[in-house]
Amino acid sequence: MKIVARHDEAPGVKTMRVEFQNPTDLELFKQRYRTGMFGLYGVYGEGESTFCVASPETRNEYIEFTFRQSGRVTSALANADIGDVITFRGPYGNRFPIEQFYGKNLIFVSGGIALPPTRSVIWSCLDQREKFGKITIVYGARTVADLVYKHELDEWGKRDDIDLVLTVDPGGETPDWKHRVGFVPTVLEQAAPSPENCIAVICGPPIMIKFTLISLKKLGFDESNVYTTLENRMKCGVGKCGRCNVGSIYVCKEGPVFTAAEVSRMPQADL
Amino acid sequence: MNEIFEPKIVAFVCTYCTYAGADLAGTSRLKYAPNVRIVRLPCTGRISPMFILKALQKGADGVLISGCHPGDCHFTHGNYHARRRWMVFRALLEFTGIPSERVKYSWISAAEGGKFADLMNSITEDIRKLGPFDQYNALIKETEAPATF
Amino acid sequence: MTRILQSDKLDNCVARWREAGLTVIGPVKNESSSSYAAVEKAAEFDFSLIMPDRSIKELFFPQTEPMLHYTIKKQRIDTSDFTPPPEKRIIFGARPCDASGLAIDDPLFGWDYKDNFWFQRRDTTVIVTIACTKADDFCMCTSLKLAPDSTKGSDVLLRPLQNNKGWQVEELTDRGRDAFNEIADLLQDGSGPAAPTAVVAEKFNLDACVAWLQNPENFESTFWREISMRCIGCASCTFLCPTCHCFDFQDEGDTYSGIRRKNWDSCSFALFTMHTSGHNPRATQSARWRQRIMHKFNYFPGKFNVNSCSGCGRCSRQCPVDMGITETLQAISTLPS
Amino acid sequence: MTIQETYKARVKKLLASGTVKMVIGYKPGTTADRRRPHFIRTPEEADQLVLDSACITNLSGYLLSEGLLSDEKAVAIFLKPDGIRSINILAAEAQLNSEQILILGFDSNDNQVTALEGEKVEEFTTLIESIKEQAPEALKNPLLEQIEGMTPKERFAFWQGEFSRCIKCYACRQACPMCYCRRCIVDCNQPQWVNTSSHTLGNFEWNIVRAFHLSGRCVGCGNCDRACPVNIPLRLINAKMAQEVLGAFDHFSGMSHTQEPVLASFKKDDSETFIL
Repeated sequence: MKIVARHDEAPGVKTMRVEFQNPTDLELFKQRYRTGMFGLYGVYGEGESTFCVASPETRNEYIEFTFRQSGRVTSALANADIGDVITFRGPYGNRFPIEQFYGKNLIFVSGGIALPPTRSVIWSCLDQREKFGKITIVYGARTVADLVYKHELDEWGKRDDIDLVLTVDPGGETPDWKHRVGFVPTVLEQAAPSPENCIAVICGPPIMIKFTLISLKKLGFDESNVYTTLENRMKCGVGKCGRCNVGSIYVCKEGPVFTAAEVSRMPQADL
Repeated sequence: MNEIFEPKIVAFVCTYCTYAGADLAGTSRLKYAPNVRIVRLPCTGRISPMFILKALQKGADGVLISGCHPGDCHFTHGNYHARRRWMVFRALLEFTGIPSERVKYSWISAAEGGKFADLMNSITEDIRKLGPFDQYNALIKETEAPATF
Repeated sequence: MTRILQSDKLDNCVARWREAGLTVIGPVKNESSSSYAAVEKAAEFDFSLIMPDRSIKELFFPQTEPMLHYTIKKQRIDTSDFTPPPEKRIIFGARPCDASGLAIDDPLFGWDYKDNFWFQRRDTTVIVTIACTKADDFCMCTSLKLAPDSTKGSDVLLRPLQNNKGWQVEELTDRGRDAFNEIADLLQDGSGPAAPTAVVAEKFNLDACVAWLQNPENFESTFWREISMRCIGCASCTFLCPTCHCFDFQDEGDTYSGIRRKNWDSCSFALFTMHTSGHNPRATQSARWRQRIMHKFNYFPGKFNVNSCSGCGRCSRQCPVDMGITETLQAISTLPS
Repeated sequence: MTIQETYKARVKKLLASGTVKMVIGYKPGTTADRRRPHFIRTPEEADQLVLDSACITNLSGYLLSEGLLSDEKAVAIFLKPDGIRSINILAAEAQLNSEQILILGFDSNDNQVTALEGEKVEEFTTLIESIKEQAPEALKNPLLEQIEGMTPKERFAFWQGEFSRCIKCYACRQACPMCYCRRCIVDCNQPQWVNTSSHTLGNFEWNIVRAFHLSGRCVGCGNCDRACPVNIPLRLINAKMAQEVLGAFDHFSGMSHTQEPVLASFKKDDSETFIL
């Protein structure tokens, strides 16, 4: 796949837009891709890395993905420039059952670099805005600089059909930061969305997910109305290599999208 | 079959002495064998045995490691540390069957452009006589071959 | 009617199979180590081994295997896939536990995406198993509801004769029959008495263990920490195991050309599950040992309806610190579920 | 009383009095000739303790188990002279505080176990010095000499044959008390110096790198050799390196807990006959 655009989101975090070079591959992708799925992005000579597809199924002409540069593969990806070719294997995994969200209020909660999977759901919904009720987005990062998709956050903030709540961890604010300061679960509780006819989609680091689930429970959310994606380390993507196992679940096959009810049945210590 | 074997030699050199020596060889218009690829490092103390293994892994027929004479190190004693390391690593390579003729060590100062040129010539000649490192190359070939079972 | 293959005819059989284009593989011991390896003559076989040090797995799922070759040129990348060698093979003298190990892994490599590297080898290989007449302290097939003369995964089962001069031939599959038709004239009709199969003591009560493992309350039991305290975190148990199947991909090469390889990997390595963020779902050795046991006796059977253990005992036999499945399950058997 | 019983009584006393929080020793294994590492935390657990000539594993690596020594409480451990030397190295390399370690020393010769006098690592200095004196003889090995007598081609072929069996299970590394790196060089992939695949080339590189990292540090306990599931004679290559540093730098690993690591120190007059 060819890189057609790249964008620096935050220190070490980049977003790439890639397009298929082969029309039949594009057709296959269009048939198969649904919001929530992931893929393995690779550079020959370095290897493959797993990230979610950050672009929604409503925009399936291309793939966008966001990653933090930290290892061998992500460094190679980060060094790739517009026009360079990278590999993509996928899409794999299951999807968010978006049609089940029709007519409901939605709340998206995410933290740090975990906005990309949420973002693909957000855009899937925004592209058919009329089908949903109230949309609330709670997004936080460690510092202002660590917020990703800043341009889209601006866009969402300006729309009056989205309730956007931004926060940074205490100490991460800049003097001109106009939004909240505090950890995501706390801010979520302050925002106090009504659990009535509402679906929550959460994604973030394991520790944030843990406390956000507690907060949502406090607010009265039912576990079956809370969705999350488990981004485990993966290599094969087809339920063989064994590293994404959580209990008997192959996250790459049966996930990565789970309801909080499903997650609570998994062995918690192995998450 | 009269083709002359042109060995590939990788030289890891310290920037303060040997690299300057190589520079001097160049500016003095001394001609020496073009078989040597120079990798410049801050100090011989930085030359990890990993580099030698990597060079062999990538198909080098010989490796040269060179730096400042003892006492001349820009960092006062980087080359003393290196010397011990080489001593041990050399014995290890020999014991595992990687001939010491293929991995050579030298001191070349910034003033020894002539020594640099001579050494490059003699090492190239020596390794040309030894021929390609067939045993190691066979291992490299094996990694590129399809599974046999 | 039973047929007999006499030991002194084996060399002819090997020659005949080789003429027919089969690679003949069997248990071979050199000075320090043993494995299933290709032979040219029957004399190279060593049937006296309890079992080779290395399991049969590596003949179907090699420790390292090239997957694809890439070359990067200006404006284009070419790739070509490797395929497993097409040669037909016959493995003569496999142990029943090894053969069942292969059958156990079939559903894993077959679900969802069918792994051609595994199945092409499975399809071109005839497995001739010899029932065990001796066992050691580590053998535990009977505890896994298998036996020293299990037929699972085998194409032909041979039972050693009491006089030690041959084997009773029991053909189990068409593939096995074809291979033995090739040498039909070297077989004899009739049946001598078979040597008694090895007695393998039952070491633990599998059902009780599985019940304990399935109880979610036991997941965070202190038992796991106690039992795995001396585990040093190497992978010899997983790599020698005939059913452990985890792997890794590695690219070897440079920006011009190289090879993507599939290598064995192990759940006992700390880096196996490590996330980019530094978070490690299985951060301790006890969590990793728990995963191995749970995966074999709880998760895998939950998915594929079969325990991922064939009872060969290599994990305990070769463990540097004398741990293993046997000890763990024995200890679990004594715990209240 | 046998040595085993004497030590058992001592272990119980140490634990009962709270002098140490744990004793690392041996207990019976699956078969009669096997011993398992045994972590004794209560006097009752000491009943299982075994001390005989089958206790050969060097247990010192367990001292570096995460969190074990971080509370600064004392731990007692059964060690043979090679194990005591590894404590010295670990202390010299700042991996542990030797003050925290109480040594229950023993040695076995001809199936006879003898107790070694002393508790603190310094008390064994004379013993280690005498081992050093015997080292040139003790490190000799017929196979080693045979390999040294080979041509480079033959040596390469010999090791190629041995290393081709390696399955990269890293049992050698994990069993070695000296291999304590949080992240081993083979697990570092930027850049990937050593091929992680276990083809012969990758195996060759891995074993060379490990031998180099153990040069002047290996105490010859044989843990790696015994752990290897495919029986590669790893002990030979380490013994060869031990001979080399002994001959070249008069360095014998694990002499004291303040000994300078051989490759992190130098003398101005180190031999350099091989340098052009």
